[in-house]
Amino acid sequence: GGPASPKVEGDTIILGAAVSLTGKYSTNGKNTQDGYELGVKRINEMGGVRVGGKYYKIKVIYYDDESTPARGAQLAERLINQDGVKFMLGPYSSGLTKAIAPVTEKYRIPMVEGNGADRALFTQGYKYMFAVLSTSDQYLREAMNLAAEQAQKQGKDPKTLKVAMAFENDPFSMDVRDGVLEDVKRLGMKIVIDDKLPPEINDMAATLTKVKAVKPDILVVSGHARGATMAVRQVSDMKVDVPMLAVTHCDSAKVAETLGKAAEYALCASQWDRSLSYKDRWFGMAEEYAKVFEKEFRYDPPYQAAESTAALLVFVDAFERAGSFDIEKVREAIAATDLMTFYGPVKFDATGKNIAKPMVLYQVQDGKYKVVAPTKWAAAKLIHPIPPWSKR
Amino acid sequence: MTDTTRNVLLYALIGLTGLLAPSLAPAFRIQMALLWMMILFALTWDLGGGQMGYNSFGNVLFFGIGCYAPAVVQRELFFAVEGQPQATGDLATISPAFNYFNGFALGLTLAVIIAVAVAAGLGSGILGLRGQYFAICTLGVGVAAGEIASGWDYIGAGSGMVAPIFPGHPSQAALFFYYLFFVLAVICFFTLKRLYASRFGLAINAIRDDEDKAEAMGVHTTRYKAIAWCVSAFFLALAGGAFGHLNNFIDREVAFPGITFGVWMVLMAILGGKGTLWGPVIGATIFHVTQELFWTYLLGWQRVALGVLIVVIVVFFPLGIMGWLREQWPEKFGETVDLEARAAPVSLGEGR
Amino acid sequence: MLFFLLMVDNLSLLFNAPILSAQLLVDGILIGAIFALVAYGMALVWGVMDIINIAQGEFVMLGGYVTFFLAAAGVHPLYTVPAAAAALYILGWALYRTVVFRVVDKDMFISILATFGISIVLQQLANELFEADVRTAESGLGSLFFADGLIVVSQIKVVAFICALVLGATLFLFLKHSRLGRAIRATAQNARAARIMGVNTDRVFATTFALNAAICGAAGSLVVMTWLVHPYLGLAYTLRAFMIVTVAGLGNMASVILASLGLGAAENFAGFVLGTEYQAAFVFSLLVAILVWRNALLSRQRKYLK
Amino acid sequence: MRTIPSPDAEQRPRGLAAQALPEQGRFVKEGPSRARIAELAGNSPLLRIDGLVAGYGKMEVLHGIDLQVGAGQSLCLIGPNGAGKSTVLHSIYGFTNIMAGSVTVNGRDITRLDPNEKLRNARIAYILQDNSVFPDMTVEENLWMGGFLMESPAHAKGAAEKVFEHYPRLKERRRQRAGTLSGGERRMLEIARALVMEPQILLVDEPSIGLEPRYIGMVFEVLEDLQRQGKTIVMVEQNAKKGLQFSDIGYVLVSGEIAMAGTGDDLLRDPEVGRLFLGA
Amino acid sequence: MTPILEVQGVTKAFGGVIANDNISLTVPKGSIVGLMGPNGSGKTTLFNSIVGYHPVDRGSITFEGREISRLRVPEIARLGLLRTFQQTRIYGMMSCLENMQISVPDTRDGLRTMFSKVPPAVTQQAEGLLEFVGLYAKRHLRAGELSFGQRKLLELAMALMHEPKLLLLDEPTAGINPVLINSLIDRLKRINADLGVTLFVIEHNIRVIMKLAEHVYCLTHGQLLADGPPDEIQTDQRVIDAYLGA
Ligand SMILES: Nc1ncnc2c1ncn2[C@@H]1O[C@H](COP(=O)(O)OP(=O)(O)OP(=O)(O)O)[C@@H](O)[C@H]1O
Ligand SMILES: Nc1ncnc2c1ncn2[C@@H]1O[C@H](COP(=O)(O)OP(=O)(O)OP(=O)(O)O)[C@@H](O)[C@H]1O
Ligand SMILES: [Mg+2]
Ligand SMILES: [Mg+2]
Repeated sequence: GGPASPKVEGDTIILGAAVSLTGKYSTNGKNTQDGYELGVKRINEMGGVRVGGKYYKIKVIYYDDESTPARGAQLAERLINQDGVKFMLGPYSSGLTKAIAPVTEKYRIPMVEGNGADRALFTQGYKYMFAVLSTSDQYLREAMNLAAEQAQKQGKDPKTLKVAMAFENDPFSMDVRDGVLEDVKRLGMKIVIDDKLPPEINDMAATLTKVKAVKPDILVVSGHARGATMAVRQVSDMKVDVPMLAVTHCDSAKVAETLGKAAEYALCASQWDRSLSYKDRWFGMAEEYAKVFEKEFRYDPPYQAAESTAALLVFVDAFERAGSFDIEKVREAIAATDLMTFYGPVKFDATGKNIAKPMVLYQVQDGKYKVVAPTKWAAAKLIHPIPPWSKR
Repeated sequence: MTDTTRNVLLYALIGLTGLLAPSLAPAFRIQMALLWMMILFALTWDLGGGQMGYNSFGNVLFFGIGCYAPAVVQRELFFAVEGQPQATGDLATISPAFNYFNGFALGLTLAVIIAVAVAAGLGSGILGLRGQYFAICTLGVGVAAGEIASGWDYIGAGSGMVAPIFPGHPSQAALFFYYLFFVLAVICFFTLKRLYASRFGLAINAIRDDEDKAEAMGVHTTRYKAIAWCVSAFFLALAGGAFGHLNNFIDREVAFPGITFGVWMVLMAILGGKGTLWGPVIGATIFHVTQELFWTYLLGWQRVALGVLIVVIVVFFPLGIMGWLREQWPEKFGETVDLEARAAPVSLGEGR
Repeated sequence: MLFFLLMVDNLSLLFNAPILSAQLLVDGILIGAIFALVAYGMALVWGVMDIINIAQGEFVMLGGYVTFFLAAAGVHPLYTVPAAAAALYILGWALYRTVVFRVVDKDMFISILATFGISIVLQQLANELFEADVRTAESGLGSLFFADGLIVVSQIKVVAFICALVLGATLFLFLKHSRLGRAIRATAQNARAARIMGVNTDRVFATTFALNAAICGAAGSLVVMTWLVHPYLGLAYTLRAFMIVTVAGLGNMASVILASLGLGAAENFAGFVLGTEYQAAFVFSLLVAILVWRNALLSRQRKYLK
Repeated sequence: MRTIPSPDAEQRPRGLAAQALPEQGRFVKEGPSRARIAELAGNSPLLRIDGLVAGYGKMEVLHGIDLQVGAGQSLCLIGPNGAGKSTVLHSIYGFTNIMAGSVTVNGRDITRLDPNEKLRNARIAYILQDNSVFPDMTVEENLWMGGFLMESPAHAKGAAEKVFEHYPRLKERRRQRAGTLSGGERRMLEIARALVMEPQILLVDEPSIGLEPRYIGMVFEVLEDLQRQGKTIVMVEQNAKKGLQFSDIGYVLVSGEIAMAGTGDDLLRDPEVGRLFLGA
Repeated sequence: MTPILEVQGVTKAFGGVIANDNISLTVPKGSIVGLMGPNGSGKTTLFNSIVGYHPVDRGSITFEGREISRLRVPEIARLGLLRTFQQTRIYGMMSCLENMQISVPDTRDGLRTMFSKVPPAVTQQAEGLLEFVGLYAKRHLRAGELSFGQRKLLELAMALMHEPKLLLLDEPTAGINPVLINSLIDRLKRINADLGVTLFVIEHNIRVIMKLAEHVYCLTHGQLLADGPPDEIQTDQRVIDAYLGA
């Protein structure tokens, strides 16, 4: 394999990333790349990373993995072998991360990622992979808790609640499902629908017909940006009445903006929100990050972008603490991270996942994403149950 | 004699390049390994699609079986890493080389057995179909297999599964897989070369040109078709097994890549000139190299460039490169008319 | 295990509430109508030009974007259907004149390759130019309710259905009885002989290809009003059209419609009973089974499918 | 051992289909002069081919063919299989790769005219040697296609009815799919179809292939009738005796070159031609 | 003489058209039998029924005493019953020589023969036959590039290569040069005499059928009109009325 020392050209340290610029994840892949780029720009504007008394600029080499795992793995090989990259940023999605992690692990290349949340990533004994985000099982747990809470408030036993699940059949959503399943078990609820959506699906009519028939109390859906749009749109088209609809990725899918009334009352799981009061020395408050991002890329930063920026910040922090680009030293520094960022606190456990940061849950209210849980951050009150279509 | 010497020289040159390549360009080992895989893809597709006229869109089925089988064997016999949350620890110590290679070899054997059995089983049903019916059926089988794999928990369902990491330095792994693919492709090439030179080759060509006529002439069409299909399955399963272990991560998309590898097989064979032995080899090489270049230099636009390239090539070389060459210099391909020559007098009934 | 339990549940649900079957059937048939449009076009091009157009789905996708952007510019989406058809007609014509005409008399697989190349280019250009975001357009038509609101049919699907039928019938009559239609059919059956009769086959091909693109464009326009559109939408439609045309055969418009509606319904029922994850697997397995079975029946009569 | 003795040249000429016999080659060297060709056409050719070199792809099949036929005349091409007879007709229609030479009708160069314009602009109709019915159309529709260039479909249908009158057998089968016709019935349909447009020049490639004896007679009657109406006919016929009897002019084509030209009767009487080409 | 082929009461209708109506005939082993009749009288249909292209409506067909009316095309072909097509069929993308080589019968096809190279003797014979039909010079050209008549000749040569027990020829001389027809007749007779290949030939060319056949059947409108030795048939008034014309 390539050069023995980390790739530093002049005063620039080079990182590598395979991201999905084309293919089914390309929306979020673009978010990821934008997140990295904003971080790079900001750090470089602020003078760069100070390592061993010298300031270094940062540069990231990108490749397009086309949203396919096999390509992702090959590109990781290429980044490491041909481009001599020694520090990797993660790709978008759990599936791609799963494909790339064995490669970085094999070469002992540290990778900090912000978009692979499947828990299976953290059971492989990987020592060089670190994730700044909450694991995917966390995404909809808050929603399940809310449902139970609300049931109790209305004097109902949470055990009577019926849950309908529709999850895309990919590593990420399957882990979201596992999280929901665990909570369902814990809370004693009943599963009435358990559909797995194939990745290329364009129509959910069959599942939603079933939902109409069995009248669940909660409908949970996860399928990246497309799944979110499809679910919200078709629930409205088919006039499916459910008291609670919880979805992942609806902010990056811009459901509130594009689907208008149809999106109203939907609950959205998010890793991060601009209204949170996290703060760091690079961007300041979350809100300030959001503004810089908007100015640069002309859209609202979804959490996928924030996560990605945060992953870069972890590297920056680790370089500075390690005081060198020695791979092992940097790895150790990353492992010892205890950092507050605009995105939230970052602290890794032995398996490499961030245990310090909670998830948030939005509800679309009046066309805006309002944080409704956890209570600590709540900006609005949850509206529950969702009024039936006949009353809207 | 000169022809043979030229051929021997050519083979020697290619063989030598193949053998030395990994040392000449160590950073490109994986890409070169995949080049051999692409060649193998194109060759096996061409066996059915080009030589026999049975255009399959479902050959990824065998590749997928090949991907999964060794990984499952590894997991069941030696490495309890995948999908078991309790099995953590240092990968280096739980992947002893002996187990790894044993499991791999066993897995490849199993993959081949399953793939060939599936080919034979399916073949008896769908090889009776002709033309587009065959094509759509193979497509259906390929898609269905992918969907089933992604619903089957034993092989990780939608979450996929992880093959054990190669025991040893990554550069050794690259070397190992390089030579594995190299040898596979070479064996595949010579097997097909031999097959095409035999009655088998004539028979599948006849099936391609006019199956009704072949039947009417009493050719055992079903038997030949089944064999061709099984030979494809055999090599694809091996390629799949190697690729699964090279890639480490296996899920539906890796194992049943219908719209990438599945289509590329066809593309490469046609690009080089289907129905010829060298066409797929040339097509695969050109395709793979340009694709890698596009990836490197045309970030984000690489697929557009690829699409344009395909269109341009098809428009200007509709018969593929070999076909084009053949049209330009038919005499070099043995298409000669010798007006002077005469055959020896025939003795009927002595022919065989 | 859970899977089988749920499957049994789903089945009993269907038996206990037959009205659900009605909903599934209606939905399936309405979806099938869109497939029918795309499949017509494919059958037409396939039959006449001996080309399997892999870019079929991309035409649908582009039609969707035409509607999306016009709607974003303030045009009522319903009025954009003809616009989408017209835009795609022009694109189809242009593609024929630049690329397709060179491969039309070649081996079928050459044209598959060429249209595959076109499909990649269109798909990726859409990704670059329109971004990968999932888009929809709101027709504002609302839904129809039957049986006390147990059956909901969104009106746009009904519009799509009617469009499909009308287009299908028009096309059928056009092919059967018009001069150009007869020329198209003649070209399909023996291009050289058609040329001898004075048919300008090149123009016939161009018209056919453009017509197909227009049909797909209209379908795409309906798709974005009913569901959504994104650059990678195409494959699903190409695959289904391919499937339908193979089962239904090339010459017969009526069986294309039937097969499309059947496919729509079958997918919906399979999705309901088996869960969406096995929807495609089921439909494709069914396809294989049907073809093999039909072939086996024919082989007893010393024939095979063709 | 059953050995087939090598037959003597008298009895079985070698390689007859593929190339010229040595004796046939002699003809080629002495091929007819331009003047003779013009003379045969009465020095006022309607259809005229000059120095035509043509073939398929890179392969050259015709090596400089001259052909002239006057208005209302009929010309018959004979020659061994593979000599290039069909290629001559193909070239007139524009189905081959023309490397040199020209085709003119009435002094107008039509070499580069598209095949589909030949019928409209030069009023040439063509009856191909191989199968050319539209198999999935009915017999009736096939005939209507013959009148594709007429102003309206009604015209075409009218013309088709007229043609049906001459072919009762086709009339009986008017609603049958053409693909299910017997070999001879198809041939009849192809001939009938070419007549719908009332062309000025008719190219006919082996009209009698697969026809029963009575119909062969009938086809030649039809052709004669057409000629009487002033149509020009260029024909290829393996049934060389019949062909030459019918034609005003006969050409012998060998290995892509005109070996002999003369009036039909002259050629018929020529003993050499009889031995080498008529199989007498 | 023992019959090699016996057709008994075979009826075949396509919708309304009765193409074969209760036809019975026999082809004795080792003979050359002709079949003639007007266009559309059902000759090709009868051939198709015999070799298994479609099921017959009624009747039985036996080949060497074995009922074959239910067998499928390849099975019948492997019994040694071969046919050529009226609309010529050859393997267009293969060279003429390859067309010949693959026409050697498959009957002794063990795995070994399947994967063995073509024996030189086969090639030699193929070349000889090609020479005979005048295609030797073009043996390395693709068969699809041949002229109409050459294809016809190639198809015939392929059938001869196969050396079947019974060969059905559907208008073998249509479109063939008259000079060559003479030697073809010769060759066919010799094949019949030397190799014992029984021939059953459809022809419109009276000269050919008279020279070739020992016995002739004549069909009209799907029915058997007459049969007998050629000269008898030629003078049979019914045949003259229905077919030959004055
Ligand atoms: N499509 C083709 N591609 C290449 N060569 C061809 C093609 N068609 C015909 N030829 C060659 O051209 C030569 C002349 O063919 P042509 O069809 O004109 O012969 P012909 O005189 O009509 O013979 P026939 O009496 O058999 O019809 C033949 O030797 C043949 O091999
Ligand atoms: N598949 C079919 N469907 C309908 N009618 C058919 C079909 N095949 C043949 N026929 C009809 O059956 C009759 C007999 O046809 P066949 O081909 O056997 O005639 P033939 O004796 O070979 O004539 P020819 O000498 O013209 O080749 C014809 O009238 C034909 O139209
Ligand atoms: Mg000819
Ligand atoms: Mg016939």
